[in-house]
Amino acid sequence: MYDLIAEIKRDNIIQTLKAGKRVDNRGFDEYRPIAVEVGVGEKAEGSAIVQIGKTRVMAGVKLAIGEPFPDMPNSGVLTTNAELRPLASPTFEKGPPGEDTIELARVVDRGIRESECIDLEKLCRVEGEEVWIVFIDLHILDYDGNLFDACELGAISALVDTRLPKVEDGMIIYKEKTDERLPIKDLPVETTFAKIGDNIVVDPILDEEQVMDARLTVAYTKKGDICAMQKGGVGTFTEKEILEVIDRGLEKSKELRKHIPFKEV
Amino acid sequence: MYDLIAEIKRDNIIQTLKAGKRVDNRGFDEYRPIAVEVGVGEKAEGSAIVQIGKTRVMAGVKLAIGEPFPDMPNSGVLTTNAELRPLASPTFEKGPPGEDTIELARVVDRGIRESECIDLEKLCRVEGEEVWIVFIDLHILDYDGNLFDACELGAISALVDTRLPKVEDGMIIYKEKTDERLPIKDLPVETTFAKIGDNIVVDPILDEEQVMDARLTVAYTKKGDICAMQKGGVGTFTEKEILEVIDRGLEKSKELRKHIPFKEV
Amino acid sequence: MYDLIAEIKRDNIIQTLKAGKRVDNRGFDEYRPIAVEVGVGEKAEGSAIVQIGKTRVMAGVKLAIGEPFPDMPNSGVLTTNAELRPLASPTFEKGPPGEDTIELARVVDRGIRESECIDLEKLCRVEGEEVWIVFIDLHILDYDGNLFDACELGAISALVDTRLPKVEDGMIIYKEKTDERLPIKDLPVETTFAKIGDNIVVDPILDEEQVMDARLTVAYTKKGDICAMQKGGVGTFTEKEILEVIDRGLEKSKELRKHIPFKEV
Amino acid sequence: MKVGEPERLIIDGKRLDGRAFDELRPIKIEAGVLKRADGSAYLEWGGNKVMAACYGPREVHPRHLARPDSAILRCIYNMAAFSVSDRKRPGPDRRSVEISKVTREALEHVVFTHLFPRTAIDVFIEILQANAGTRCSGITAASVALADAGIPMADLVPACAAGKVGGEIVLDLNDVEDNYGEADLPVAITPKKGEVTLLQMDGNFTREEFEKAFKLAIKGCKKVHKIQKEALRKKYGGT
Amino acid sequence: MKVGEPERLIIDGKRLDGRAFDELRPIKIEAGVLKRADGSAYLEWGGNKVMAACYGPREVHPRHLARPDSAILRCIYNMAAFSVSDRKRPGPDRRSVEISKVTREALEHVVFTHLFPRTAIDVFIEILQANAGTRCSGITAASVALADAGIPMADLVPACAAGKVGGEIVLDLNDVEDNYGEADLPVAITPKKGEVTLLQMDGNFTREEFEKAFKLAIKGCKKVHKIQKEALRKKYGGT
Amino acid sequence: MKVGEPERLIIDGKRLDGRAFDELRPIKIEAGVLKRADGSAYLEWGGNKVMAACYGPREVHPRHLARPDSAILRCIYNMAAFSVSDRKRPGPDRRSVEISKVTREALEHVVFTHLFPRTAIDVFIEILQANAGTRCSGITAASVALADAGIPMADLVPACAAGKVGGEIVLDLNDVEDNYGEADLPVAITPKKGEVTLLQMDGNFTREEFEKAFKLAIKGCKKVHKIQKEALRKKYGGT
Repeated sequence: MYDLIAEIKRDNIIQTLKAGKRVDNRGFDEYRPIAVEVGVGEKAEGSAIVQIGKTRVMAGVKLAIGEPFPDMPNSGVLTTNAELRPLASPTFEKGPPGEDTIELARVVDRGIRESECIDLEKLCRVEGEEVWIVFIDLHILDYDGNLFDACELGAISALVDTRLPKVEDGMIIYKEKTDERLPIKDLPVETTFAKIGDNIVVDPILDEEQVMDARLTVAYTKKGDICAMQKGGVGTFTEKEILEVIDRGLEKSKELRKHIPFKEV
Repeated sequence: MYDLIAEIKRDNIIQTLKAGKRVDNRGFDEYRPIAVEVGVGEKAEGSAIVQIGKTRVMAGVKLAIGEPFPDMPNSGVLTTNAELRPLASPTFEKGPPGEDTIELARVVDRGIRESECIDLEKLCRVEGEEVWIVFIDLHILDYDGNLFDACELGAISALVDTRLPKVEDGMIIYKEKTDERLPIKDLPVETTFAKIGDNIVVDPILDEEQVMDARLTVAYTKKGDICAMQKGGVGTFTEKEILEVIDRGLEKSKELRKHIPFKEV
Repeated sequence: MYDLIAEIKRDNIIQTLKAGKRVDNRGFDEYRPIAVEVGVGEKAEGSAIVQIGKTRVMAGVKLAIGEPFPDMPNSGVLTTNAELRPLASPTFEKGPPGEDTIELARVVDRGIRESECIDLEKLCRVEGEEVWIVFIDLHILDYDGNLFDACELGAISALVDTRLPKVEDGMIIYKEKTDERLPIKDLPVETTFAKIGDNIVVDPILDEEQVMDARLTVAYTKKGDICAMQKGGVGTFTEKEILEVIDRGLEKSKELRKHIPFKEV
Repeated sequence: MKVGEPERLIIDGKRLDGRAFDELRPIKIEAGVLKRADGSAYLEWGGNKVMAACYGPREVHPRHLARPDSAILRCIYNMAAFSVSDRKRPGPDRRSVEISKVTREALEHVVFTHLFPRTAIDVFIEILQANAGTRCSGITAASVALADAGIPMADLVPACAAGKVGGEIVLDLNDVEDNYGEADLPVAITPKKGEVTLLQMDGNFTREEFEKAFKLAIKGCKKVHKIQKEALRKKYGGT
Repeated sequence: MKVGEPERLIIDGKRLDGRAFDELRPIKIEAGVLKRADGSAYLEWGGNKVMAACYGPREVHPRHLARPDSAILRCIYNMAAFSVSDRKRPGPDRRSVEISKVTREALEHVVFTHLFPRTAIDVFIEILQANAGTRCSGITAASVALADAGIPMADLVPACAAGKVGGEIVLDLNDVEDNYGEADLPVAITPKKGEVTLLQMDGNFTREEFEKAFKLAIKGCKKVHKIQKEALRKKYGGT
Repeated sequence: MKVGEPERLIIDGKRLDGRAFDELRPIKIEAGVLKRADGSAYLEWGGNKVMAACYGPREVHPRHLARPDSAILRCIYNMAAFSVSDRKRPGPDRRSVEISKVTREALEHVVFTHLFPRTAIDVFIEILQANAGTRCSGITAASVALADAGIPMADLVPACAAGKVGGEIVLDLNDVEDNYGEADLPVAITPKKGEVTLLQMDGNFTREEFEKAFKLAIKGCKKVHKIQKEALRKKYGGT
């Protein structure tokens, strides 16, 4: 069923791209409108709703106190989870996370982790015994393509929105948030390009994703370094295409980063 | 397949009810014969087999020592589980508990919990550290309708049958039961009515359950207060019907409670 | 599909057996060539690859430090797991272990446990608090029949190959192995016979297993005592056959034991 | 007494959040907020934030679940991990399985399932923020999402709870009242005929208290119904 | 030495529960005790309490499991949470999966599965109270339940264990003997032909001890067989 | 600084294991090592030991996964419990699910799936010993196993990682370099056309470092390709 739709759409999308246009009239390097709203969840320590076009993701940060990993005794723990909820798409199913969900969560996680976005050592409370656990949960509400970028943006926005709760006798009083923020060191941003036929476009909508040959996601630090990459799809990229995508993505990452509601101290 | 049987039965059951009778010749407010036997399991701290007509349930209480919930540091823990074993019905399947099983266990649990049947604070051993955990397990052996009432009766009977095991150095010696009983404060009883067409009858047999529009279970305390309710089924009740069921159920609850083998101290 | 193949093979195998031969020209009491290689895994504390004919199993021993069971406070813990990996056979499927896998692991475990192969009390570090946990993992790589004998031989070989890792402050330094060995007290060996029609043969290949009526596995200690048995399959054995199998198996067990690379101290 | 329990829940005849006994928390419903879903609704109700979506009628997988004479209605109620103070582990738990079941039973009565044999109508409820009354919020929102999807229905289904708090019968319990109050009674109705499609209760009511609370809950449902209709009017016009 | 281990298991040539070496614990079997099942049996054997039920021949779900030339026999052995001292977590564990398998293999030989192609015969065994020997109890009860369901069989299948306790070969180990004894050997047979359909062993036997225990177990099976027949006679009459 | 972290990873312009920056660890590949699999390969690459097997084209279960116009390729990457220092719990985890996915995507491009509609080609990769670079080892071995199974392919797929360690761009990171280095970049290519079928990265690269590492990884892939061809030549002859 899906394949049939895809065939017709594929023709249309490719023809349009050959003519130098996209089916929704955007430029090849143009993102859809982006909206980021933070502070949308009172039970979460930090939260954000991100919309890229019609794609909508809610990100929530919850904090807990727990034990560090044995090989990182003075480091807080970060864990990222995504839920492709069945309300977001007719193709998402209930049940345990599938490979797409797991890949999404892991790539978002790598962007955050490898950029050293959070200074995890500052989240140590008692070395080897007690550290902050940071849970980032990504709740996909409406799926119109490019979940990677929306989720990364949501995760970072929720992190910068986070305020630590009060702690008494080692127990968290969730109802009382302090003014203390997470120790944010960097603001990684991911940009995703889709290769469709011979063309490569940023921020694919769902229709484009359904016909794309391959996908390349690159995460950038504030400085412009590369901190994570993930190719997806059965198609291939040439060496040249990969280097091009990196350069085009860097420009777009600067645009995206402006949407993160972060004020330097 | 089931639906076909249901249609024929439905006609017969409804016609019989219109004539003011039930297919098994009971009155609308008449329970099937009830038998409660306690002390049937030597490995359980308390146990009971309850039969309501051909419906048969074995309830067992096991005790363990564990930690209290953080927000209830001086309170024992109660947990109720039901198993609709596949030997009890051709429609019960192996595998993890389904929604019917979960609803059953949770409604029985609410009857016990909300009536404050057990004085959980008396089950605290060391505040914040060590409390009694009370496991109630309901094992459905033969399913001929009205599991809610049979399970609640079984659970309460097993609870009043329970004797605490000996404890040495914080470890339970299960083989040696003491004379100490659970701190029983109330004896909640559930009564269930089925609405079939325009008639509402107590203690539905399986055939009646298969054709009923809706079900209403009400749990009563000894004093006659209401401590839990659960409507089931796709059909509806009117306001008036609900109030009627509550009054009819109260009378039946007194009958049922007599089957609990509990002697006031 | 399988049944069809089985029927043709069954005829051939039974006719051959009636003529006093086996389809691969072995004697009724003759094992296929056996090869045992130990020390094949640098990350495991002990390891072995066992081949019996084309059947190939890798066994690995991992050690951890954990708590003893409450009723055995001064005893180490042994746990045996088998994985029938889907690369080993077109009929093995991904997913949680099925009943064949579980039976295999449990029978191998019983051979080890009941022969008191390992002196578990010597694996106690702090009574009631800290003991060595011995994980034996059996990874089936190529399945051409008789997994029981191959796995038992692999498990024992990996156990005798095991060297304890260094421990500092209660934490294991896996990279540094000490010269200390597991306290090996016995070398149990399992021998498996298949009954096909009226004949009983040792070390069945897969083709024989597919047509066999029943299977009998016997585990022997060094002294020649019997420490575990398991009959499998829908067919039956007579009393006489069972006693015969035990005697024939004892002889074979002596052969198999020679493959265990163990030097008495 | 539980950790964090306030000393009194009713002070000078008023509730801690200042509401009168029969006063609802503020409710906001918006219909048609999601692109992919066939119908959707976003609801804020006091501190609850709920997204509901409807897909269908559509093919049933696996097929043996399909009914030859009607659509099957399926509901999944789910709480986001960050919707509660103690992070909820993703995936269904016993509570959400039960709520999914009673939600389906609360809604199915009004849906004309017989018009769509062999299909499924799926309702998904996501609790993005929880503050007592999530099942009533979910049913209320789901009902609007079903209407937004154009599913023929005999009526909307509004839901609302009443309860007992500090000895008083009050409408629409909030977080603190639910945790430390004496009883909670969620109800859903079909406003046209006044039939009850959801009824659960836990706590302690005398017979009289129950009747009072029950009638209060139904009154609450009727107020909620107006807000549902308003949301649909806002999107689709009409009276 | 394990926690709770008694000093001796045999005192003055007698077992701790006073039984002779070749003496069974008391056994009671009742056939046809459940309404819904096609066949059933309740068994008490020493401290074991077991309910067994049989359903079938009936349709197979999922269908690809069906065999074109015979019925499939399926067995599930399950322990109730309260059947043992340390509460057993509900659901199958590795032990119960293995016992389900050997139980099926112990029973299938006698069932005329070829009379019912494309169907399933399901056997369910519930251990309500456990006191050593539950698998033999289960097979014994299941065999009666199959007969009660009218499933054609070549024979009944009685089961019984023998073992080594305090150096002695004894019949039908109880809890304490099983925990602290030296060996356990459960056996099931088809009494008419004397074939062995179940054989498992763990512990330590010399060749001679094994033979002695094995023959004792078979003797036990034959005694159990009488009690099985008696139970069926009691329900169905005949000799 | 993590527990166990060495002070320096590059000493006097050399890596801790003595390799030059652009030097691969020793690689050994043997094709056709398993009896049951349709194709197989055993690979040792530094401290990695990997067994890969291929089954198919074969029937698809469950059938609804089959494609009318092509075979489906399925990959499972699995680590043996004893392949790593801290025993890995058996069964798939999030990491292995992701690697299975990117492995499939790395291989599928070269397989002529359209020749075998409605079938499945299954690739299984077992990591028997892990020492950084298991995904590249797995893809490399799987590609040989596919060829050994006679699956028509446009090309072999070699894989190799480059990374940044102690500030230097180096080829084929080992365990210690992977744990304590600054970046890792696994790449797989189709040598004939030079297309990239796998690309992942984590760590920190400047734009220039990335380009250098990327090109180094591709060079590594080409060296690996020679060893793959050699392994197949050894089994099948030819040039």
